[in-house]
Amino acid sequence: MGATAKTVTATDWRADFPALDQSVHGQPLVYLDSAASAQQPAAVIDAVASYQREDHANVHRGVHTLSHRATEAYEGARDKVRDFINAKSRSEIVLTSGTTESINLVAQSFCRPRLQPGDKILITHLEHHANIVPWQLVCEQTGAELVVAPINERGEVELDSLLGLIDDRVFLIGMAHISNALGTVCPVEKVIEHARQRGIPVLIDGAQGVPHLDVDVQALDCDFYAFSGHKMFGPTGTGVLYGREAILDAMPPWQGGGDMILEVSFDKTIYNELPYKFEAGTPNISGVVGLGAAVDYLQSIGMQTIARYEQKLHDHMVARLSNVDGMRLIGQARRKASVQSFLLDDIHSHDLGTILDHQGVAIRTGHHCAMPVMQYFGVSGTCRASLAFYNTHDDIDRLVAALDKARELFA
Amino acid sequence: MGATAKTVTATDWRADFPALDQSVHGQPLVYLDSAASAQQPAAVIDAVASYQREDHANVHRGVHTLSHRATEAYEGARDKVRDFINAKSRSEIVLTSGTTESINLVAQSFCRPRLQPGDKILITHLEHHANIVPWQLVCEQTGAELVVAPINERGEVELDSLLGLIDDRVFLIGMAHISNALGTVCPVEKVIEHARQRGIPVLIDGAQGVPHLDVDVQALDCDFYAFSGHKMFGPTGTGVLYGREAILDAMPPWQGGGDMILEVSFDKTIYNELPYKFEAGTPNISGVVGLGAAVDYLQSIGMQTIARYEQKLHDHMVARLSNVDGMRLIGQARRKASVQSFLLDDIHSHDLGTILDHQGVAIRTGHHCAMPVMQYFGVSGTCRASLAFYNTHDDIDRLVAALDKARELFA
Amino acid sequence: MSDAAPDMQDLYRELVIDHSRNPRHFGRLEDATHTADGINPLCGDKLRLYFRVDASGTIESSSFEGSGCAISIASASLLTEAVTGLEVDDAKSCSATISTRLTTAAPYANLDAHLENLKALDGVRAYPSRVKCATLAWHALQAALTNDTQPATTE
Amino acid sequence: MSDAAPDMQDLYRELVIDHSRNPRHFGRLEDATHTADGINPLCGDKLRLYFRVDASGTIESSSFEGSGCAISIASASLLTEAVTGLEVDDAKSCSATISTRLTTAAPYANLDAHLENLKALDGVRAYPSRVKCATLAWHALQAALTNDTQPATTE
Ligand SMILES: Cc1ncc(COP(=O)(O)O)c(C=O)c1O
Ligand SMILES: Cc1ncc(COP(=O)(O)O)c(C=O)c1O
Repeated sequence: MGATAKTVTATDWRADFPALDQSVHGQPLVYLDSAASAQQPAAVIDAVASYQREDHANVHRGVHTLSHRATEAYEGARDKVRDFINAKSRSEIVLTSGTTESINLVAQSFCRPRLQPGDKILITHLEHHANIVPWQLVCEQTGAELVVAPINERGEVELDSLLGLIDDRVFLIGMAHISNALGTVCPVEKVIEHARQRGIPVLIDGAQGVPHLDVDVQALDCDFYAFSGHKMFGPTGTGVLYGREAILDAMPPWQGGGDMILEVSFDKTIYNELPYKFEAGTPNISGVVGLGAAVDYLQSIGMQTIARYEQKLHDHMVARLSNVDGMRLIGQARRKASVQSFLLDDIHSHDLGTILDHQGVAIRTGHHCAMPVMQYFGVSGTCRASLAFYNTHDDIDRLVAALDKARELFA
Repeated sequence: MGATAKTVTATDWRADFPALDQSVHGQPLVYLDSAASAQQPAAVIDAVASYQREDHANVHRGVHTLSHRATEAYEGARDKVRDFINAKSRSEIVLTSGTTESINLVAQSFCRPRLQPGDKILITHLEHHANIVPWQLVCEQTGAELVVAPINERGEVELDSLLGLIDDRVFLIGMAHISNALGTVCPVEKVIEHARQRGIPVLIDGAQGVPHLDVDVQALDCDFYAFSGHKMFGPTGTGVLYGREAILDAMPPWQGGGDMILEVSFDKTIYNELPYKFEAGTPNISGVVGLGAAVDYLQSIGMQTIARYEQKLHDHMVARLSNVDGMRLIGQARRKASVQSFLLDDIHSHDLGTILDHQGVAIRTGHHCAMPVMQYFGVSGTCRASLAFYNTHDDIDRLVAALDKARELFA
Repeated sequence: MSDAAPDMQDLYRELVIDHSRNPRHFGRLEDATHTADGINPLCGDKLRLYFRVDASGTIESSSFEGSGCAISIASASLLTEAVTGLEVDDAKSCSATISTRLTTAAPYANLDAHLENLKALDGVRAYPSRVKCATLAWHALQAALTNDTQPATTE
Repeated sequence: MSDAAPDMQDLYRELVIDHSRNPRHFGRLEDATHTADGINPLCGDKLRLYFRVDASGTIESSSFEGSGCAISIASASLLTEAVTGLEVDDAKSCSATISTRLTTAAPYANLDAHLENLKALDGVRAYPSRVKCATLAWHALQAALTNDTQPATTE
């Protein structure tokens, strides 16, 4: 933060995003819902369309020109993703349909065949449902137990409590890099360090990490890192599971079908090598091409520049919101990024969402797929404003003005 | 066929597909690889791009305008798909990432919890790997047995043999509507009729059915019907599992995550109703919007018109190919559609593919993800020309001329 | 924002705000003969409706409990006022009337006197994403009176 | 098609067609000391290479069996001719030389006399989707001589 970030401006970046250039209910759109799904720069939209207009065919199995081009584009995007998160090898980049599939894949292929009754999966209280329900399902299937590390009233994971819950029965730890409901940046480095010492694999739910931080999976030293294309300015229906090669290698396949096999007969089927073993069927080729374009776009700005700019904007948003009368901020972690949940007076979040929308301000309301967080704070839902680097100070002004209007209406 | 089809011409349709309007190696492209993946009409490409430029947000949980528009677009596409295959209810349309996921979903959610050692899954010898490997996996997991109905030298499923294999231990029958490797139109109606009488559920792999036939799942009376968006002129990363409502209702969820739940707590999670129970996480929204546009486009022509036109073109292709010296046709079923596999002299399919590509003719070569078919015919692979309604008589002439050139080269 | 305000006030009419702040017949009805839950996963609205129907098929009393947005609470509150005293069949057709009124673009029909207050909900028509909030209680009414055991949802 | 034909003949040179039709050293080598499989899932090529290396580290004899396209068979056949009589280390560096030659755009370097015939494969450079066919045997050679137990694949 500080001096260097002052010179950075979002104005140019904003112009790269066609969807931001529109009016809603007669007001210029203020999009504060990127944590749910981010908008795409024209570079991504155009990459997908021109792939489709010029280069599309099925990948991997074709000798003709289009098939070759499609394969190069698809596999080229994998290389870009590898570089983006600094994985050691392209074999470690499994392309999925999203964070949700990535986590289910680990639960079913890595955990299910190995979990014994009494084994434990350790998560935290602030997880997204995508990092809860897959573990509930596999626990039910195997007799393992889901153990939940507590959070505190600031919305922070209690590190000591979490570490205290680690024992020999803990089979895997799953935790968010950044909480989508609270914005908390979780102490993943420390958790991974302790877990590594005890030989316990760690999965990081990076759905909210990758769009906002400069993620380096080798530096993190995690075993799995899961994220979604659509939250990092790429297409829906794309996602990534990074997995340490030795671990992926030892896992049975996830789905069966074309491309994940070397040889099929009714007696015996030989699976393909990594990462193809986990990519059954025709992949989301055009989506992955868009994901590659999103990586190019982000790298052209630089994730560190993005993180610096966003941190400043986030702190400004929090400061402005704190000064709104009747404001209750939910999530006040000391390390926090991009997201602020709140409630205003006794106005239901859903009503507030409608009133803001009417002024062109798009926020998300409800449980944010993190019901246990809502239960912890004793609310049925919150309003959530979430930022990307295309947001500006002006967006924050508009948010605050819209909140003032809402108070008038419900006064 | 016959008189009515004579008046139909593909010329106008062809112009709807931007990718077909290009040269490859200096020759106008002849795309004969639609069975692997079809090209998209501009209407689909543009629908995806303009969704992304104007309407994108996450679906289902948002009150703001873009989220509402995105939800309408996504759920509207589901309604179009329902109408397209004439399902009774939109609850029966589960949106997946493709045929492969659809079949894996049935194997894991419907079969895996119920299969007992000694139970049988009955498939045929002409299936695509997507309709083989998921069953091999679930058989391994449960001790069930995979039983395979034979084909004959024309590439037809032997109906009597198949029916003879049905006994009380058969838990489910899975079979292709149309074989992607051989073009065989399978006797699904008769199989379903027999199976229904014995109360055995039937899954139809419709990946090659939906693009070429007027499919009516209620008339077929099957229990599951699986297909892919990218083979029906829509985006990759989209697919459909049609399932009879009562059956889907009784199945446990497939993946865990957001949207597939009504309520999550660490003690107890309540799943959402159909079809959302099976759609965990952020779906491929832009892809599904494109799928909806593909349905609109196909319906604007009419599947019966398409089927009639294609049948004529197919028969013409087969006739022309039969007259090429050194030709061995593989797949000569009496009911056949859209696809012809072949070998020429002793030229390896891969070499032939390259030589044709060099003349602008795109065919697929290899095992077509149907290795057991290759084993049956004693070949390592075939050349496959596959048609869509955008192909023309001229394309067939170009194919045949290119084959003649290939013979010269290898003479 | 000057042109935005009037519309908003059409959605959040005084009667709606009043019923949402001071819901009528709020609480559990101990001797209910019919009950049903309504869940709106979109915004987390959860309602439980109670009805006591007497031997002749008249709704003697109604109540509800739960939590939700202003629109869903006001709608449930208005509902309990409107249907108490009605025959079961009339209450059901009243549910159909209101659902149609809120979900179609047809011109507003006249409403019987005892339903007059429900016009306060008309504003939601202009807010497609909020229609489900207004209809939730009415779906649950339908479910309760047909003794449907599944919770009604608006998805 | 007149401009297409010459290129094609550059890929399918006479020597390539000859070696693909009449592969040299085809068949199993009974007393092999080193062996490896090569699989190209793209086109279904499957090769098994055999080498007998004597005590001094010289490749006494080589053979291969399997099936594949003209390019992969010709490449394997040419390989067996080229490496028989070489030291193991020289054969490995020969594998590196050829792989580099076929997969990069760098100007063609001169080749030692015993590798001269391998120029016949140069045409694949212009066919990126076929490069893997030409390099498959060379990957397998590398695997065989380093006693790698996994089949080499080109994916
Ligand atoms: C008959 C058949 N079944 C299944 C599939 C698998 O479809 P997808 O790869 O789109 O999942 C295909 C296509 O490759 C097919 O042709
Ligand atoms: C922290 C977190 N984890 C997981 C997910 C699930 O991602 P997706 O819906 O893209 O699979 C999300 C987004 O909704 C998220 O914010």
